[in-house]
Amino acid sequence: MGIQSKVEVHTEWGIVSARQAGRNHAKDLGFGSVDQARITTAISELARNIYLYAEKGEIIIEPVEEVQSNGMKRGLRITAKDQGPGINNIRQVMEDGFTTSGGLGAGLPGVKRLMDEFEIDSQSGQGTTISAIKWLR
Amino acid sequence: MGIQSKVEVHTEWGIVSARQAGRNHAKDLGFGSVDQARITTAISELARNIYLYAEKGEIIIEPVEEVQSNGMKRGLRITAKDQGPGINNIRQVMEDGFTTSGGLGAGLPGVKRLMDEFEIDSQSGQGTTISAIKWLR
Amino acid sequence: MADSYAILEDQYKKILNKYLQEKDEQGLYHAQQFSKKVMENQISPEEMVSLHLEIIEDLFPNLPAGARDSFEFLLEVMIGYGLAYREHQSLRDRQKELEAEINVAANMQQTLLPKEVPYIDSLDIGVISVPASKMSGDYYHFVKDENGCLGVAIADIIGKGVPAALCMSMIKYAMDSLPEQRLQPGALLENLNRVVEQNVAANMFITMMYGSYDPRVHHFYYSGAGHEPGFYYNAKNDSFEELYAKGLVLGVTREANFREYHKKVEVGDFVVLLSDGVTECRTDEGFIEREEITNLIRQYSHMPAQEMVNNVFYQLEKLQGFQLRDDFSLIIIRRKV
Amino acid sequence: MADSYAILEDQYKKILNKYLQEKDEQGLYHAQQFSKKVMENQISPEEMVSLHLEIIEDLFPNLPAGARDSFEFLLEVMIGYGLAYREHQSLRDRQKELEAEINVAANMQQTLLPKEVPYIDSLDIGVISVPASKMSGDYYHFVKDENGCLGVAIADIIGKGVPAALCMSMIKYAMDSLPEQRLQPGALLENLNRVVEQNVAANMFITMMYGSYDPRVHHFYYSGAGHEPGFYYNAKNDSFEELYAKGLVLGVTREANFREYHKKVEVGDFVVLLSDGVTECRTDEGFIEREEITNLIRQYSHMPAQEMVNNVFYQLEKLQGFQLRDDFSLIIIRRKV
Ligand SMILES: [Mn+2]
Ligand SMILES: [Mn+2]
Ligand SMILES: [Mn+2]
Ligand SMILES: [Mn+2]
Repeated sequence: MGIQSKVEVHTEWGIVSARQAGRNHAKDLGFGSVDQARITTAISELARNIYLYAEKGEIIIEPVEEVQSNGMKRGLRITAKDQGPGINNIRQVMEDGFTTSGGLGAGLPGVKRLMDEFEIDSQSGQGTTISAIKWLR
Repeated sequence: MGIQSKVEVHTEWGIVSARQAGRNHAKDLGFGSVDQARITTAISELARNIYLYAEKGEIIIEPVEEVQSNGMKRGLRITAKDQGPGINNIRQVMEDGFTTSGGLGAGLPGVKRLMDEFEIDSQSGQGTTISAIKWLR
Repeated sequence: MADSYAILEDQYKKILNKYLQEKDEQGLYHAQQFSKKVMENQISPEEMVSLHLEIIEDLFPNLPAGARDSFEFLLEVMIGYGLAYREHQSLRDRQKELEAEINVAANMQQTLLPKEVPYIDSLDIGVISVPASKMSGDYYHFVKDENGCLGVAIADIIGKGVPAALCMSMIKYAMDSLPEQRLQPGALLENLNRVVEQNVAANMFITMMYGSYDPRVHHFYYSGAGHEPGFYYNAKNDSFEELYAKGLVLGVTREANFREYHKKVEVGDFVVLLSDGVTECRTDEGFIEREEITNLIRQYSHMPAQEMVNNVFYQLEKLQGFQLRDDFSLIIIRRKV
Repeated sequence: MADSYAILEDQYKKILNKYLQEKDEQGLYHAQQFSKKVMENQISPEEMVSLHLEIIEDLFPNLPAGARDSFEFLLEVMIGYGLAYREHQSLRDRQKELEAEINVAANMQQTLLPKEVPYIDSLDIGVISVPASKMSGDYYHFVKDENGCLGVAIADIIGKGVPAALCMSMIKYAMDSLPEQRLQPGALLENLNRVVEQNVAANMFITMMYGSYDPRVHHFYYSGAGHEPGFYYNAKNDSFEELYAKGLVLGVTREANFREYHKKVEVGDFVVLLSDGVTECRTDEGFIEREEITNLIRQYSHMPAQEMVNNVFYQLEKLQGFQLRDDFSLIIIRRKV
């Protein structure tokens, strides 16, 4: 396991720093340029959610490994944590095509698509933790 | 009105010739490169439909003009004619997202989207005539 | 069937190279064919751009460094399109599923309608009911009581589609569970009104006409709940009159009264019951007149009742360019002898 | 709100230029933000690629001619993505319309469920019922008879979505129209079976468990029609046992018999009724075990019944990544004193 990076997000600068940290890790691990762009886009979206809805929180970026029958799987995990208002109806937020925030394909379903694994834990009033992994192919 | 081009389609070469004729007209009329590509794609689709389902037919390409309150509107009309089996259920064929022929966005609804105006006349057993216009902006 | 990314990359390199040498339309036609292929292989647009970039970096080693960087920038922009592209795929799958589901529901709904028209010696009955979309908010119902009397209902739920269909199934079961008394139209509507008022959402209303035909004496009794008036055809005078029944729409108030009307039916006369989808048939020139309907009916009046309703429907469907704007139901009951 | 193409072009030129000078992450962040902006302005992907090309031709006049041609080729490929992109927009609009219709129908369906849990002194009752999609094929029902006995039904229509919802409304009206006798589970299911057999399409089946709780003597009587077994919690031993009732699924044969079972309920004991959406909760590792459900229930058993069912639901929903694969219904009835 490599070192982890933790970036505080409470300004737009924090979003850029989180992206930068993510891109560095992704490059180090050997992700191609499309996957790099996907990972940073996912980080952007998560960090922006924190900035917009929770005011502050943090993004943690860390390399992960998983032992498999045919060797070791390596990847990058992004975790976004905040103590904001939380999400009332996760199922609705995860639904396709119904983000109020403009564009097609955006929002948390977009983050889920950009990454390989996705987990969300949130309850109204108790903050949100989202964790997502991209595996090296 | 400029000269019209008529291309017989009964081989794949016919498709390429029809595209070429369309591109020449489109360039002459002053269409930009994206619109040129759209027009040729529409011609391709129509010519391919003739080739695949009616065996033979023709593509006619001609500049068109329309008098408007604020001057003259100029554009390109593509007409695809065949004496093939015709279309049984036009409403179904024009429905989005349900082309059996693979890709997203393809088929006649795609042609309609690529162009500005679209008309279809077909009855089972009586052949099909499709006419579409792209206007210069 | 799926080609690997490496195979596609190789193909793209070949056709691009050929195009750069020959610069002809055939090359661009290959590009379009390739477009279909990558989409069948679910390559997203940002992957396509990246594939292109890799290849031209190879082909043009002296590409200005800035130009190469600019594509990294473009790639970042294309990611958004990639997301839209993949959302599209899943949306399309979901839509297909939904469509299939509604087809099943529409079939189920058909089973709620009478399987056949009841046979009564002296009567000739025709009925047609066609939904505007897949599911119908019109309903009709026939019942023959122990005295050989024919009960006939025609109803229209205000609204269309799935909600109206749900409401329509309620009406069916409500009618099934009414006490099996003699079929008096007024009393029946009063009962039904109470059920609707209690069970149906406040913003759902149902109009209905209910009639009872006594073939022993050839009297037709009927009451209506805000429903589109039908017609009565008088054979002797070859004339139509309105079959109107005053009454509140079902579900508006708890207690409502429905006046009962009655007609003495002579040989050759017929009763026409319909939903407003027949009379509010809208063409490019606006709604058609009720008189145009009666003219149409008269035109086919020499035919059996079922052929009459079939023909009237075909003519009105054609008038609207084969796109119904409302559910369409038409019933004709003629005294034969 | 919509920016013109010229304004977008100008913005893109600026941020791209800035990026080429500074080559920093902030520049790429701007690219991503720009991506959202062009998509809000419904610029298709091929237009985006063309815009990019125009600008780099401007910035790098010494771009190799072949490189420039290669983008004409790429543009041809991108047209296909542009079509998909615009189909996506229209599909999304249509889906929203359909979704709106189904929302109305789902609200109507909600009105078919009991508005509140009946109050009975000695009992603590919790209930949760959540559809997998918008419309539910699960149904539950409470009724309190003149002796203060509580009748409780839980049913699952085989299938989901709109067709199941249509069927579910039938069950509701069928239950409403049953003669108001004393609620004997076996007899009630026999009656209901006849209604289902007569009225529901041959390929629609309904499983149901019906129970009657007599709070005067604290006996729970129950019968089942092919329904997922519930649980009985014995407080004294802190143990769960199956609440199984043998019986055919409703609608299979015209005449069916349903055995009646019974339990003496002690203080602190509770009855758990559920639909198979609870037990057939599917995770990445396969279906969960029934024991995992009882462990979960035990974990929350110190709470009021409503909080118990809420918490169990939340945990199982989470286990499935917040995507229910089947309608989920869970009822807990606990003897308080
Ligand atoms: Mn209606
Ligand atoms: Mn109507
Ligand atoms: Mn079900
Ligand atoms: Mn189920």
